Amino acid sequence: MEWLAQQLAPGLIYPTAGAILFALGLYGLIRRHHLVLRVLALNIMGSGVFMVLLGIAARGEGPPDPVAQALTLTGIVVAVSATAFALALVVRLARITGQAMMLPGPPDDDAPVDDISREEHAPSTEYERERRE
Amino acid sequence: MIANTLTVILILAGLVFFAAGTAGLLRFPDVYSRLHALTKADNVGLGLVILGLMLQAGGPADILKLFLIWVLVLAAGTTAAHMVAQRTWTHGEFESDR
Amino acid sequence: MTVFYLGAALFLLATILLGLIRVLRGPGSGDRMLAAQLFGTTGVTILLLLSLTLETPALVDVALVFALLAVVAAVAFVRQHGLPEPSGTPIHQRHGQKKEPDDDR
Amino acid sequence: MSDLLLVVFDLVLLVGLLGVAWRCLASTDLFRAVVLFITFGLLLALAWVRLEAPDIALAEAAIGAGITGALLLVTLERLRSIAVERRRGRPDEPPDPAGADALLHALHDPPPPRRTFVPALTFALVVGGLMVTALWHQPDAVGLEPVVDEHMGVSGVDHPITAVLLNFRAYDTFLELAIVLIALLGAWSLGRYDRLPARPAPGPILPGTLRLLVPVAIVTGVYILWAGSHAPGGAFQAGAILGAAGILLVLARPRDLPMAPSTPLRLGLAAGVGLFLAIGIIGLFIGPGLLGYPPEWAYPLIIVIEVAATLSIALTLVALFIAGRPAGDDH
Repeated sequence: MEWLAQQLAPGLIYPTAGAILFALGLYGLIRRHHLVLRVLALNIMGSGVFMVLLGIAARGEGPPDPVAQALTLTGIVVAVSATAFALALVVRLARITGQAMMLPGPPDDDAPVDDISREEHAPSTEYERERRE
Repeated sequence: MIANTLTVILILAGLVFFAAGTAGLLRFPDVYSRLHALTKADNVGLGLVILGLMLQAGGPADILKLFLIWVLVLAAGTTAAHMVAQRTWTHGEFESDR
Repeated sequence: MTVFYLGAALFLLATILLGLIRVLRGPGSGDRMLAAQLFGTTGVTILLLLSLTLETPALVDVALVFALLAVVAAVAFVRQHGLPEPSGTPIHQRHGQKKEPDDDR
Repeated sequence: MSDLLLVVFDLVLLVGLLGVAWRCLASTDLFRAVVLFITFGLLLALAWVRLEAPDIALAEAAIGAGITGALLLVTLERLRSIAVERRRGRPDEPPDPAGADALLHALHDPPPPRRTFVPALTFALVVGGLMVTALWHQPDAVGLEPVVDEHMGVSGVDHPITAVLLNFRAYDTFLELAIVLIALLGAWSLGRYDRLPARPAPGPILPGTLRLLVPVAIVTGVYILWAGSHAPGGAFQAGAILGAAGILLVLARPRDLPMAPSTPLRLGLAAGVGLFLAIGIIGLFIGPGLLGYPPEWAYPLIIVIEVAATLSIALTLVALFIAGRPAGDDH
């Protein structure tokens, strides 16, 4: 029992779980198409990284490493502002193209940007109106 | 000693309310009755636990902080229940599963 | 006493995980939001119990912040359908129609 | 006994976290995914508590409970309203042919195609496996804790994390404030869209709660800021709490508030970065270097920077939530 409790110390199982969270987020990021879900997947990956950092900082005796904790704090604030920016981009994309999706296949790289939005997505009345102005 | 016993009793009573709240959330048939289970049981549960913890608190400042937490959760619970009920009442129930 | 607090916290954590069934199953978005609200309260209680177990008084502050901001998600939830109310009907009139006309979905 | 229970607590918590993350990413209904993500944030705060990081738990509480949840829910609302608008069409134009489809996709994501299953799984397994092996073979190290501990005397504050954030590694914090500002500029550059319309409060309860919560939130924010010099707390957490209070006001206001005047708003948004940089440059001439302070001045300077950073972070978070340039400033 003692041995088991030692093996399952927070310094070991939390970083492992963090790595699994990262892999899970990566998997979701690759497979899901809706952009809001992708933002969620990125956030989950970030949480996995934070968990690895903090778990390693909490290893050993004594108080945890304050530098790792400060870095994580910085990371959390950056993550939330990046999330907000990403969501603003998603909403803007939905306004222009009518969909908040990444398309399954890569668009033709040589095509100009306008053509991509016209061919692959729904025809976008709003986009047109904006360009006319 | 008496304080400890009282704390244990109060917290256990609080846990019963939490269990009841969760059971209500899972077992009740529609959103209005779930609302009922949750807002009653949950806030009394937290109230009892906080009452128990107050007996262990270090000083008046800690007791006040615990009390403030309870008041805030009560306000949040009331508001959230009202909002959810209002929204379900006006917009119908099953729009999440379209 | 520590063991008791910890056991209580563990029990509450188990109720959160059980309550997740309601989030997964729905059926309505109101049910899911209610479950999230319950988790918030339970989380506050777990934090308070852990603050005694781990002897970290700062956790009471964390619980305070959770209690303070628990309402934000619910208010954001009711703002869904932030579109103007369809046809400006008074709020309670439309009860009884089981399904909304598909207008504002 | 207590140790064993803690291990059980850890295991249950981690299983819950992984399960919630998995179900969240597997949802076809976006609303369900968002609610699961809010729950994920709550469990994450408990995990930070178990890792002896109350500062992070505090930040996660403010951001996870107050900001991310509201942000995601409002994004869903915006997507839905875009889809509805498209389907209704404009009176002077034929309705969008892809309209009905767009509405279906606005808040639903169909299950992914099967052909991506194997490559995605392999990739994730390889990356995760590499990380886990690397972590298991990493030697235990004391880290930088002794170094920080040794220099606490010259830092000007009593809380090691605040000392690291605002003194020892001040450039991290400075650049972080800059990144937050840049994210806001990015959001503003997308145009003036999606202002949330004000709505009359549905009943008397919400205004009453607001009257209670907003003052308490301001007091709590100031308290957390003050606590940062000697206990968990500080500028980020306080900024996040005040920002969440601002978001609450934006969400629940019954009528349109007057727009914030442009110049003070911009000054407030840039105050954190600007003041930090100014003090840092002064430190270059009279102090130990760029972004360094003379030890006897460290405490007041840190307080000044923290107050400015709190203000900037709170304002920026609210502005990011609104996600549009203030009206009338480009005419």
